[in-house]
Amino acid sequence: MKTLAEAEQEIINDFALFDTWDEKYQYIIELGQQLPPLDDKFKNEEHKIKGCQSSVWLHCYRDNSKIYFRADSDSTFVKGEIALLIKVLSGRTPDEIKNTSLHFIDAIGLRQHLSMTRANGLASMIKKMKEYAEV
Amino acid sequence: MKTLAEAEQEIINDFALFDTWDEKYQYIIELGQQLPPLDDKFKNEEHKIKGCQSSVWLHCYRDNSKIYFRADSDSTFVKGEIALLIKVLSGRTPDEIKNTSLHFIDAIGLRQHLSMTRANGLASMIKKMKEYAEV
Amino acid sequence: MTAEKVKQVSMNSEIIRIRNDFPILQQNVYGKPLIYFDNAATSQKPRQVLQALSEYYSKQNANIHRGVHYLSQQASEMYEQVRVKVRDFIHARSEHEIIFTRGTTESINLVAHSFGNAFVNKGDEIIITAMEHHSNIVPWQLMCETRKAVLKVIPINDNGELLMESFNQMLSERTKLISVVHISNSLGTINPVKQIIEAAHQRSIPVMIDAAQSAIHEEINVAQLDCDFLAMSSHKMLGPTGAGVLYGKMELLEKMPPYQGGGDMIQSVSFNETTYQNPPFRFEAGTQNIADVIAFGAALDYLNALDRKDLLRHEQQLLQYAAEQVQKIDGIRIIGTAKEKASILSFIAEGVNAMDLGMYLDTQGIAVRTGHHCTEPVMDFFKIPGTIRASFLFYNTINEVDAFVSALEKGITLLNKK
Amino acid sequence: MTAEKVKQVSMNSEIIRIRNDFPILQQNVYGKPLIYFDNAATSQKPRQVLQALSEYYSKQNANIHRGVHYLSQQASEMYEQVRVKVRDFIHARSEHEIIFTRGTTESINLVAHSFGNAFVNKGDEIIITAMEHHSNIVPWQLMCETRKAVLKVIPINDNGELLMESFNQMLSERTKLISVVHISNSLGTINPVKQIIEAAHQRSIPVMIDAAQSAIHEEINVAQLDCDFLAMSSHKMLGPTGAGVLYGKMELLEKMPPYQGGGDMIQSVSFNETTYQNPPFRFEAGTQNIADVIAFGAALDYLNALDRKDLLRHEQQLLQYAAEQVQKIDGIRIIGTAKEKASILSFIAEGVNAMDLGMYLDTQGIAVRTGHHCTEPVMDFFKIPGTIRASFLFYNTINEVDAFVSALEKGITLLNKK
Ligand SMILES: Cc1ncc(COP(=O)(O)O)c(C=O)c1O
Ligand SMILES: Cc1ncc(COP(=O)(O)O)c(C=O)c1O
Repeated sequence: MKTLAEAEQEIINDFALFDTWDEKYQYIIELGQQLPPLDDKFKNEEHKIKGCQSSVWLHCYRDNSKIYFRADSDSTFVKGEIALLIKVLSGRTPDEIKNTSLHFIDAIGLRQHLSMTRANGLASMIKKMKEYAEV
Repeated sequence: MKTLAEAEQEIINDFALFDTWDEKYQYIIELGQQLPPLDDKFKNEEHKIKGCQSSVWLHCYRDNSKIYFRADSDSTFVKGEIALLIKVLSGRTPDEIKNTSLHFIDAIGLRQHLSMTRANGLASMIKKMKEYAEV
Repeated sequence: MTAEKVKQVSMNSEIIRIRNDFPILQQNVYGKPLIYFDNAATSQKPRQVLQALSEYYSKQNANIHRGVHYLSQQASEMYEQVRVKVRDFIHARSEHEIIFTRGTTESINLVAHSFGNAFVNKGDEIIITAMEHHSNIVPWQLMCETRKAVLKVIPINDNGELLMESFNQMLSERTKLISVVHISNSLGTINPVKQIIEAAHQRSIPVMIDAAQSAIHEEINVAQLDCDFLAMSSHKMLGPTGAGVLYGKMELLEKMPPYQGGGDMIQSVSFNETTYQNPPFRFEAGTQNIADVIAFGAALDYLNALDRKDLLRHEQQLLQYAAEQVQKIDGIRIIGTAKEKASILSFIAEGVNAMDLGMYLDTQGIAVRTGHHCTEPVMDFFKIPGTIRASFLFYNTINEVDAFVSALEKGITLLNKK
Repeated sequence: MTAEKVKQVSMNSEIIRIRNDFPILQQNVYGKPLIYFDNAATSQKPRQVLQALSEYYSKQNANIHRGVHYLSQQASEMYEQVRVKVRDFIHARSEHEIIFTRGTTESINLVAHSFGNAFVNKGDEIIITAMEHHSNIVPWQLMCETRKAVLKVIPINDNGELLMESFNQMLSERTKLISVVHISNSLGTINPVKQIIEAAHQRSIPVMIDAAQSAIHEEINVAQLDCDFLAMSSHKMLGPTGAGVLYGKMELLEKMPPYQGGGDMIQSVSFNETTYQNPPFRFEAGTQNIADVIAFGAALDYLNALDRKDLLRHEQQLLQYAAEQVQKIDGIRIIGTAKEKASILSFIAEGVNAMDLGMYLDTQGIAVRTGHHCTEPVMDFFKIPGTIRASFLFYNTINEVDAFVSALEKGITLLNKK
């Protein structure tokens, strides 16, 4: 498995192929469409992160002192974001998760779109993931 | 005695001699300094018109179906304004007072200074004078 | 050319002329011409408004009302002149019935607080509708909690129209105030406010109108409507953010206690007794948003110089054309199909998340709004999480609608791929 | 040239450079160069602030926080960036402790209302001072009336300084909040707020600071002061009218109920139950004054780029020089002679009406303020109807003070003629 830094770099390289927001958007939608579905039993209030315009269900679990994430959303775009976060964060140690600044979000030039903190749940999602790593 | 219209015209002519606000101001101050003092017995709460920055004591009386005004203020400038109003309004019939629009105030080009409605009591003073004519 | 055609062409050239006054409409977004269909959220501003702001700050800026110096007198005069302009714009009897606020939200909060304190007691009722903006819900909820009053809600039908029968049954001696949105920001419905006011006045119940949306589209005539309060926002009617209006009938305003305390709203302050100014000043505490009120005046001048009836017709054409075209797309359902509608088009696309589609439109330089539009109860009624809303103003064009519809089709196809 | 002299000369050229940024200062009034000494009422604005306004309206204008389109995202980002700028400007821990309001008056009303509802009960006490601006008196009077609490007032001495002993004796378990002006707008007194806060905190009493005047002159450090609330106005610190700040400690803000209800401050609205956002959003209902907040950010940038310590020294020189010169004039009495004073000079001239003299200065193009300056209790204390107030900001010059003093002499002579 790639390191966290390698995973981030790979995403950055992928996005470097696209010039426009249009292309990046379509790529994220594709990632979203490909995200493996979350087991229905996790799609409940307990696992829900409410954004203003979309909902995310996040399931975190530990295995062998690594942390794994699975998630789903009613928005395909948010599912694309989830796919990116899972690529970078899932299967890492708690320390790795706690310490990363997720600089790829800035580096792929989508900060303004991905960080609409109050419109979609990305920020809350990252917060939840980091909290899980703290426990 | 001059008619109301003549009195207004005279004031307009007087002010036509001055180009600047500076000169007009000084002339009004002079008028204020020359205003005959109001009998102290009228300087009480009953006769007071409170502006935000100066007080006016207004005494109205009727004689022979004409209305007369006497007034005083703690501001010399306001006394100058009073002098102008008395020149135009004092000794007139109730109808004359009710019907005049006091167009001289605009015509002498001092509207902005004389109509600081909330700073000095000019507007309230005119209102009171007109009210007295209504009774 | 037919007369109709001539009219259309001259309308087009009028729209082009108007568009030239709006610097932002000349902009590209992601290299594509901006198509701004988010007018119900906020309108764009003509350069005349921007100039009014710059001019004011470059030539008159001063604090108002008590200053004896030139700048302060100029500024006071300009500020008070806008009160007169607003009076004329909404046909109020007196400029003293015009209170400047931050916007519709604050106007409603002011009434909820001050009217509530003066007139609302335990068990009294306030009536609103099921299609209110949160700004015409939450202030009443807060007030009803404090005053132990009850909030009643006029229900709507599947077209997004008020059930007037229910409304009529709701009226009683306990009803203390009715507050109704004139044009719904999420459905576009134009409510029969005149009828509501007449019914209410038969029982001497005052009515407040939320004119946040209507003030830019319709001619507002408070004398004819005979409404008791009316609220609007400068930013939705070509003016700057941070300014708004509360109109209130003097008979009511006079009886209402102050809302905020501070400079300028007092007659006299002492630690024993403080007395307040008459309306409107009683309700304008502290330094007002002088510059924006003055620039709002420039927006009113701009609106007054237009042929608003013609422009309204143009907006209605945009609405009808857009509705027709959008409905041709598979799976699209329009939310809000009232008979009387303003140029606001809300819809959902089956199986497609509204935000995803809104973002796709954004990639094409098209600005629409998605979500609940601050009317969650409307979404709950229609059992949907939100809609996509395209809201048109007179500076929009049929060509823009075409571009929008074609982007919509592409977006839906893309998002439906699984 | 001595080092001192060199410094002075370079200061002068710095002032000239700064003055060039303020379009209004280039103006003539009645054919005379404007001398603007009414800075305590409102400051003038540099062109950078006007540009920020025009730019915003020409390039980004949109409603914020929920929009998925380009303009809305730009506008939201810019708006929220100013929150961060304010955080840094006043050294707050978190930008979530920064609430945007219309200005100081609204900030104080917000605290009076929400803190009052959360924490103040019958018989509780609120402490203010005898030198407060009406905006820091009336909100507490209104709140004390509603909550049946008692308003206590720290007295002042003949220099216009707080009687700290009285203050210390006033503190008790009943004290729920202390609200104190940092710099008096009518006396110029700089209050020992740090000392007040320390004394209050020993009894766990929160303290609110009215920084309306101080924010432009002093460096505000809420971390060091450890104040619990702080209010300021954009328009007094080079920014536009209609914007202001409330700083509050998160521990307190979290416990306070909303002030106004409306869009954007809610988590979820239904007719059964409405829930609210966390601070700061809970306290920002409806469309905010987006453009002016962004332009306020430009004002902060402008201030940050200056050497404020040097400029403060310059202001102090203006104050001292003006006080010296004015006192040489027969019959002039300075009101407000505290040891610690900001560049605000209030005085009366014996036998001369303050407004008359202010108007005379106006004829000479000199803008000062006359009257009670929204501090009637101060005037009552000194048994005077009002003062003439010249308030200096760093863009003022010694030459302007000279012109002012000489006009003052002429005006007094003219008005003393009988
Ligand atoms: C000390 C003080 N407090 C409060 C205020 C009120 O500020 P604003 O009018 O900007 O709300 C002012 C200014 O007028 C002031 O000088
Ligand atoms: C119908 C309606 N009412 C009230 C509001 C609130 O207006 P503002 O946010 O300008 O205070 C809006 C706009 O957002 C609206 O559309």
